[in-house]
Amino acid sequence: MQLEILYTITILIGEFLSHTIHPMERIGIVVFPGSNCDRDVHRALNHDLKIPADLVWHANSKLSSYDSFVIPGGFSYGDHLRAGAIAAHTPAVEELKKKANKGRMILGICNGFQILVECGLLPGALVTNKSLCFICGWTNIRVETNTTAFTSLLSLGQTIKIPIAHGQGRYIVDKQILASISKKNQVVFRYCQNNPNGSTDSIAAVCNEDRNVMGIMPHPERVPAFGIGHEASLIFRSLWDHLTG
Amino acid sequence: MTIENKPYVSDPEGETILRDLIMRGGYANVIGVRVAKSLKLKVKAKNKKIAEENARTMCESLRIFNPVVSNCSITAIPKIKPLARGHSKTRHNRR
Amino acid sequence: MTIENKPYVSDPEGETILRDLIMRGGYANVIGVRVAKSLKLKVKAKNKKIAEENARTMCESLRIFNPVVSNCSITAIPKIKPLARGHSKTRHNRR
Amino acid sequence: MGSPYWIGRVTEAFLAALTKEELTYLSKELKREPNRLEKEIIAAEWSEHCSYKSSKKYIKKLPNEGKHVLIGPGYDAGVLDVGDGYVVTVHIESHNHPSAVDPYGGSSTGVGGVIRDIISMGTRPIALLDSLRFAPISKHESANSDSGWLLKNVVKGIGDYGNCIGVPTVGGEVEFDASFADYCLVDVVSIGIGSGKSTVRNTASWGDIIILVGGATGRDGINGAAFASKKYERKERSAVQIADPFTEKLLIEAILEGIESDIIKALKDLGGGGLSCCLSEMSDNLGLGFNIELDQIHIKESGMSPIELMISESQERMVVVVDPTDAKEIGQIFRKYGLRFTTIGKVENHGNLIIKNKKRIAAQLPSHLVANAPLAYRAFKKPAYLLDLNRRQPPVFSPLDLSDTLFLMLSNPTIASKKWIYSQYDFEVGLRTKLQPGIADASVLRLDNGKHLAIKLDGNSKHCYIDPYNGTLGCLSEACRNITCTGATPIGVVDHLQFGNPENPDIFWSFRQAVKAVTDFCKFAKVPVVGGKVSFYNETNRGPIKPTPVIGAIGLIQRGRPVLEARLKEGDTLFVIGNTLEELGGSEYYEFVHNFTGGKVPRVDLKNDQTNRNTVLYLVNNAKVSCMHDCSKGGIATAISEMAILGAVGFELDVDRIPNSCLSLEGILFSESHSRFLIGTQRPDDLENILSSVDGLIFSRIGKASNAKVSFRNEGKCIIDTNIHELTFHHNAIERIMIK
Ligand SMILES: Nc1ncnc2c1ncn2[C@@H]1O[C@H](COP(=O)(O)OP(=O)(O)O)[C@@H](O)[C@H]1O
Ligand SMILES: [Mg+2]
Repeated sequence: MQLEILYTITILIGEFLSHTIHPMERIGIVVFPGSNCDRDVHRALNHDLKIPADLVWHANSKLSSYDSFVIPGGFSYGDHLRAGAIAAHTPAVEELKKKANKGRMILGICNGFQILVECGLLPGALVTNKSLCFICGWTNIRVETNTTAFTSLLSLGQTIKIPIAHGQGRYIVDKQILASISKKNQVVFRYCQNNPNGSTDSIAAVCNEDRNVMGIMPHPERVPAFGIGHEASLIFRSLWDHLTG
Repeated sequence: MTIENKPYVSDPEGETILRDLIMRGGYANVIGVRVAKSLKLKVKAKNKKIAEENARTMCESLRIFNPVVSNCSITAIPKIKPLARGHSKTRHNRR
Repeated sequence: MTIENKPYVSDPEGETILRDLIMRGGYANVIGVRVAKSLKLKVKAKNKKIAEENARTMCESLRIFNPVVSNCSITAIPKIKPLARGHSKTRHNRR
Repeated sequence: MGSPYWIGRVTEAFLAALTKEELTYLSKELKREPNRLEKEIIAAEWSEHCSYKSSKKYIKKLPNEGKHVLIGPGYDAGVLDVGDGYVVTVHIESHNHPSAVDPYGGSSTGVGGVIRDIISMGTRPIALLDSLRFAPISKHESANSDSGWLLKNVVKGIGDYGNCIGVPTVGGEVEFDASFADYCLVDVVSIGIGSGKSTVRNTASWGDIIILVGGATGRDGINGAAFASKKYERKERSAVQIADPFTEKLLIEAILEGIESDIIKALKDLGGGGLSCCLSEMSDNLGLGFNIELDQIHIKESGMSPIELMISESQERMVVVVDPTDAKEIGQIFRKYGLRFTTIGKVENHGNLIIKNKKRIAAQLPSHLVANAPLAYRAFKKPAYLLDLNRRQPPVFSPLDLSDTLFLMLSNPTIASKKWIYSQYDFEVGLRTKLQPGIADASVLRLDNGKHLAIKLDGNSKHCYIDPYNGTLGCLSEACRNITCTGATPIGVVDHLQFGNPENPDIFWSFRQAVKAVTDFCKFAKVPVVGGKVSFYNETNRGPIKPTPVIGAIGLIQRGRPVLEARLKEGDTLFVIGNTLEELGGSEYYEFVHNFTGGKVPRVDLKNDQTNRNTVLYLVNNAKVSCMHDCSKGGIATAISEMAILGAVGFELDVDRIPNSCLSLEGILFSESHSRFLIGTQRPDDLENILSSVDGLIFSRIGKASNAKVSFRNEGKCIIDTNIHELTFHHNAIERIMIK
């Protein structure tokens, strides 16, 4: 009984928030056919971190009323052709590109990272892991820059624990691009201790030149919001801090 | 249409096949393996050249291959083999 | 060496590429897509025929493809093209 | 490797599946000769796979009532009430034959099938578990020996499917045994969650429309059900099923959206036997008739005959029944997800399954007749091999170095770490995985009401071969023990009974023994059977597989109660509960180390088993312990090493303090007696007091965890002297075999 009341209250508060907060101040979680971490991100943001966010189907016209986005993990369009390749050609991604050019914030996680790379918002490519196997487990990543809106609450050089789960997570860039993104400080996280997928220079996350779009292979939505291992959730908190000033 | 990693991108699958299967199987005359993905498209077009051009434009505009890591080569084969879909006669084809 | 699902075996990947990418991209002249995997082997052999035969035995004994599901076609191209690795010039080759 | 084993002949026509008696019965019931299409429909539904004609009589008698059971066996999935308005659904399926021919396609379509059973109940799939059996993967051969090739591709198939649809594979088990040469067993369990309201009521009325949704119908998998019901013959085409997890994922979301909108009245997945089985069972269950038009079905290949349409086993399809006024809304949902669908017919009051093709009636059969195959009587007798085995005395083995033996046991792929397997599965998607694979005896999931669900699969074909009854009893005991270790109370089990040809009296005898064991255990422990599956005809040219019942135990952990791991901690004092007997028959020690089959298998004393489990549950619930592990394959020496490897901590163990009635040191270390638990605690005196107060409980304080050294002492001598790094190295054997 008590629990039910609690749920009802939570739902009421949720509804209250969704009515009082303008979509501009909410995060849109873009759902493609085959996305499968969308509900997890939704839960982590709304329930654990109390950051207002909505699931938005990619073909829904409401998408354009949001100003900041998370593209969740999963297998959009079944990962056919290449992970992220087909989603990158949808009108929804065209819309996101426009928003990105206006400086809006976009965070791509796992498959979201793959989509951002495929649509050209981020440099490089993500290909099949060096081991040829899907890998799931926890790994350590190091903060390479905290001058992004996604890492402002983390300290430079800090190592955090975070889950990974991907089959095509090997980040590839050629020498020129690598030199350029290193120079412009666009590498946001690197795997440390071991490189689970064979990424160039152990890169786990990159951002664009304007630093408003970031792609990350590991899954920050899978860590607890409090207690041991919560550090990765500071990625979302940093973003929210930035959005709410 | 064959999509293949650029030379600077290593090909772990090809390497594994070479090392674990072929070399261990004793096939010493095989000295290199590269894995690629091919797409067989069935395209309506006036001639081979147009078909290839069509395919190439499509390939580039839809980014059928990722130019950062892959090359793509295209060859049209005029009507040599009908695509399986909807061709029940090919049904018992084994090879 | 091209490994492809048998004609009667469906190819969900090809279907998705056709439906969600190519057709939506407005390329109406493409009417079918099948996805296959190719292996480029660099083989030392006296002639084309021997090379092809070698490759076929190897392919079968090492189970490089599962004959229950896939067909495999093998063509040897005598020295026509060096293996891509390390040859950046082949990049725009259309054959 | 020899000649590739898949090159076999294409065997006799599908019709052969109906026996003469069945045909006679059919004509008598119909009062006419059935036509060809009717015969094919009936043959599909009356196959062993769909009709359970050999086993139904026995399965029906399994205890299936309990306070948590809302829907027991007989539906697509069992439904358990977990309180606060939530239900959990469970189902188990195998895909053995297809996986043996095409391990990648076979295992992945197996996952797809069992997931659709969960959707059929209107619940969202939240977890998968897999139970796998192969011939030994040897250390010396490459990973591409037959069984290595099967293992690699089965794991990839399960991973690719589950990962793509976003359902975590949270646990499982693997056994290697030579009886699975050229073959494999691939069992998958799926779990779903829903609210009591949302589960589909499965009612319909006259005029409702019937919609087929999902993948297009093609010629794939034609004859699949008959294939699984006939001895394993290498048919070509029939075995090949291409999985399409992307379509399945869309199907999950679309169906659940339909259920949320409360417009789906009845719902069923298409599995073995295709439309024939689905439509006949559905109309029979609803007590209504179906008029079906075949012309409209969306197809993959042109020119498909009515027979092919009716028996095609194309994957990722479901049938839904909606009120005509909701047709538009359901269409919108399917269109949103880009799913293809067609209205294939109408619900009628006549009780028949009427199939029309091009406006003409092609088949007309009473649904009840189709859906209820005449049962088959199967003869049974105790197999001769058992008499032989029972007589066989274990030889006296020359003593081996005990450290080396322990290393060998730990590197035995049946016992070794399964990390190479589960790290290819996304075991965390969905945010419910409380205990991930590898760190405890069972997998534990978070439920939406604050409770936790524990689940584990167990099987032991070596025990069941030597003694089908006691072997099966052991599987039940082990599965329940495993979930108890995490702090869960068993609320139900699923059983999957896998055997050879049931027409062979020897095999049918073993089957009956297994059923008896399930009945006895469940009655005594008051744990209901909530679902299951029977798979017969698991044979190759080498003969039948060993009898292999696989048991899945499901348990509930109440809100606020501890959830326990098996990880040993620095400073823990070690206790054992339960007696160790000289029960080495079918043990990994006999079979793997000495290559000997025979002897007495462990027996379960149901009363002790229960006492020990209840005691352990009390300890976990009251936070008296820091870790818990059950003792099974590989015995005490293995179990304690596993705890230490997990905790990365060494230990000292006094072997002479282990309560036992063994004749040998090896017996104490490696016997697989049931009902035993290993416990680590930081409060040894407290624990000792509690344990002493339990009537008739056998237990002992046997050692302590500290630093990195590992030593087993007996009568003042150190009989095994090693360290945790060495144990860990040997335990990683599968990785070394599979990754070159
Ligand atoms: N096929 C598999 N898939 C996923 N997880 C597995 C598989 N096999 C074993 N595991 C996991 O590895 C761990 C050890 O399994 P097992 O050896 O069966 O346990 P036990 O020692 O209790 O018999 C468990 O967490 C189990 O869930
Ligand atoms: Mg166990």
